[in-house]
Amino acid sequence: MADPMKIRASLKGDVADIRVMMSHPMENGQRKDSAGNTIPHHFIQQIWVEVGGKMVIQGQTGTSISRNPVFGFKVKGAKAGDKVVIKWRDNKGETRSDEATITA
Amino acid sequence: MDMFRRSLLKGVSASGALAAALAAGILKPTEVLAADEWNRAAFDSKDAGAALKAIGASSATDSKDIVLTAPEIAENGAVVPITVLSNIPNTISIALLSLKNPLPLAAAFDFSEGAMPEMQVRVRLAETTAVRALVKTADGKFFATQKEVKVTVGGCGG
Amino acid sequence: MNTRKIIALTIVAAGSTVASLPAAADAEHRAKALEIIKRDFQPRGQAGVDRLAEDGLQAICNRTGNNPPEYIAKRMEADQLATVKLPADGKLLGDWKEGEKIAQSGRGFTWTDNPGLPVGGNCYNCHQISPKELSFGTIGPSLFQYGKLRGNTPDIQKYTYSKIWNAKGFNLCSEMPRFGHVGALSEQQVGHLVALLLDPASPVNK
Amino acid sequence: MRIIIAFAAAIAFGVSPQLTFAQPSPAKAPAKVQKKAPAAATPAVEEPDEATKEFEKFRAQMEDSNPAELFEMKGEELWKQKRGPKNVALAESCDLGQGVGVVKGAYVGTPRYFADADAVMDAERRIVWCMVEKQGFKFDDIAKNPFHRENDPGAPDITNLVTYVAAHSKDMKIAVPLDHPRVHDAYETGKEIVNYRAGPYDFSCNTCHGSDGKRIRMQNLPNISTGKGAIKGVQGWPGYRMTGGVMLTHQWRMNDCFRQQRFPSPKYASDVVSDLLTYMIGNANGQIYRGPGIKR
Repeated sequence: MADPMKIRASLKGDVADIRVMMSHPMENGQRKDSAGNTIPHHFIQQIWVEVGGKMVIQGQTGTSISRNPVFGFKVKGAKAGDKVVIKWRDNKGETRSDEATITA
Repeated sequence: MDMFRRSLLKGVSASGALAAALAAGILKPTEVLAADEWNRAAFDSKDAGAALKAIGASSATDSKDIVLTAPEIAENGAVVPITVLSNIPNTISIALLSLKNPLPLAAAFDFSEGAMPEMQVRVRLAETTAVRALVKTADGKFFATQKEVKVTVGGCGG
Repeated sequence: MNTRKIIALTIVAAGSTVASLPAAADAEHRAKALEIIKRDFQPRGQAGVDRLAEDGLQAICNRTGNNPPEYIAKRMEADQLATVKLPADGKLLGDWKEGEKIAQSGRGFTWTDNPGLPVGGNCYNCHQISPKELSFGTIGPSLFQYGKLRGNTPDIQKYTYSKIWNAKGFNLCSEMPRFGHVGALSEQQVGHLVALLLDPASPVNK
Repeated sequence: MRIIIAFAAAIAFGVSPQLTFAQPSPAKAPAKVQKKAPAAATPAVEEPDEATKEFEKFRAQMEDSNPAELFEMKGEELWKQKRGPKNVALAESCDLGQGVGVVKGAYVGTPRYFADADAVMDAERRIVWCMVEKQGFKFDDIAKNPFHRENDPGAPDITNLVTYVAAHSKDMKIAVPLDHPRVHDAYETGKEIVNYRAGPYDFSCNTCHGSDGKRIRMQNLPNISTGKGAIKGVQGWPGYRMTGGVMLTHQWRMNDCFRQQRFPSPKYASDVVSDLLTYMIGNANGQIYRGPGIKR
C-alpha cells in the first residue's frame, strides 16, 4: 500500500492554508535503471481535496510533477476543527486517502 | 458541485459523478479543466499548443492579474517550486505548463466552494524553459501569463 | 616500471628521514588513525584498499603537515620531476579544443567510474580557465590568461606540460594530482591541456 | 560535469552557491558585484548577491514543506513498532544517550561514548547497534544497502529512523561530549583521518575542506576545522536530495566524500566514519542544528 501523506492545515483568519506532501516516485517514464532498462511511468494523475465535507479542489497532474509531490492550497471560509481529506490516484489505479484537522 | 463528494467519500467512479453532474446541468462541459476523467490527450501532448487545445484553451489573453511566482534560476530542475495565484474574478481553474518539457502540461486544478484560485506545486524542468500559467474563468474565457526559469541541472533524465 | 622504482626510492629516502622530522602530528592518534584506516575500508568498484597505502611522497607530506624541510622537499621534487614523460614526437602543444573537453570532465578513479572510460582532467573543479566557463573552482589559482601572461615559449610549454604531468615536481605537497604520473592522462591529453593554457587561439588567452 | 556539480552541491550545502552566471541587469547590479567582476577568481564572497537572495527565498519555501518529513513519519512508526526477531521496539529498548527511548536531543548529543558497546558512535551507528543488539536484526543485512538509492522504492529503515531522530533535535545546540576521554580520543583520531592524503590523486579531506573560501566548481566548500565551517558540514543532514528524490544521511555524505577522494569505501557504521563525524560535529559544538534538510 502507498505510504501516508503528510497534511498540514492551519487557519489564518478564515482562510485555511493547506500543504500536502505525498510519498510517490512520480516516474516520468524517461529514467533508466542500472541495467539500462527504462523505468515505466508511475505517477499521480488525480487529486481531490475536501474541506469540511465539501469538495473544494480537484486536480489532474502529469509527469512533470516532482517526485514526492508537494502541493499548497488556500480555502476560504474554513473553520478550526474542519476536516481536510485529500485523496490521490495514480496511473496504476493505486489510491491513497489521508485526513487532517484544521488547526487555528 | 457537491455531487463530487461521492467520488472521494464513497468511491463512486469519478466519470459517473461527472456524467451525473453534466446530466443534472450542474456542470457545463466547458466549465472546468480538471473534471473527473484524467485528460490523457492533454497530458500526453508533446507540445504546449496541442496540450492547450486538448483542454479547450487554444487562445488565451495575456493577463497581469495572474501572479506566477517561480525562481529565475532553479536550484535544481528536479524540484522547481511554482505558485500561481489568479486575481481574475470568477477563476475556476488554473493549469500550469512547462513549455520545453517532453510533455508540457504539468497540472490543472479546479477550484470551488471557497477554494481560492491559488496553487503551489513543484515541477521538474528538463531545461531552461518558459513556464506558463493558464486561468479559466466561469464564463469560459482563458487568460495566461508566463515566466522564464533558468535550469542549470535538468530534472528529467536519468 | 620506471615510475615504480622512483616511488620505491622515495620511500627509502623517506624512511631514513622520518625519525628526525619534527612531530607535526600527534603521533599516538596518527598511529590510531592509520590502524583504523587500514581496518575500516573495503574495496569497491575500481577502488581497492591498496589505494590507502601512502607512497613515499604522501608519507612525507602526511607526516610534516604538508610542509617538509626544504632539503627533503628539493630532493624529492627532483625525483618527481624525473618521472615526467615527454611526448615521443616532442610536440608539447596539442589542440586546445580537445584540452577544453578534458578540462571539463571530472570523471575517473572513483568507485562509480567505469575503469575502461577515459579519465578527465578535473581542471575546472579547482581552476578558472576559459572565461566562458563560469562554473569553476578556486582550490587552485586562476589560469585565465595563463599564456598571455607567460608567453608561448618552448620553456613555458615544457614547464606547463611537466606541471600537469606531475605537479609535485615543483611543489612537493601541492594539492594538485599527478595526472600523468598516476596514469590519469596520456602524453597527448596533457599536450591538449597545454594548448588550452598556452595557445594564443585558446579562449584562455583572448 | 553535471555529476560533479551535483556532488559539489551536496558537499557544500548550507552555503549559497555563487551564481555569477545570473548576470544582473546593469541597472540593478549592486556595486560590489561590479567591483569584484574583473577578479573572477577571488574566492566566494560571503555577502549574498541578488541571485543568492532570490535563491534563498525559494529555499525557505522548499524547507517549509520538506519531503524529509515523509521519511520522518515512517521513522517514527519504525521507532515505535515492535520489530525484529526479538520483537522489541526501539522506543522501549534503545538508549541514544539521553535515556532509553528518548529521542529529544539525541542527534545533537552524538557522537558520544556508549559503555554498553564500548565505542564512540554517531546517531546512525548507534541506531544500527540497537537494531542489532536489541531487536536482533543482522548487521550484515542492514549494511548491505544502508543508503537510499534512486531506484529504490523507499529509503532503508535505518535512514527513516535517523531522520525521525534528527528531527527531534531541531533547533537544539550541538553538544558532542568532547570532555569524555574516549570522545576526545575519537576527535583527535578523526582529525588525523581528515589530514590523511592517499590514493591516486593524493587527496585528503582537507584538500577540499581544510581552508576557508574555497570552491569546487560553483560550490563553496566548508572548512570543517573551524566552527563556522563545521556547522555547514553538519547542517541539513540527514537531507532530502532533490536529485533523485532520495533521503540521505550524514553517514552517506561521509561515504560519498571518500568516493570523491578516490578512496575505497568506508565500511558502514565503522570507526573511521564515527571518528570523522566526532571531529566535524565536535567542531560545530554550541551551534544550533536546524533539523533534517533539503539538498539540491
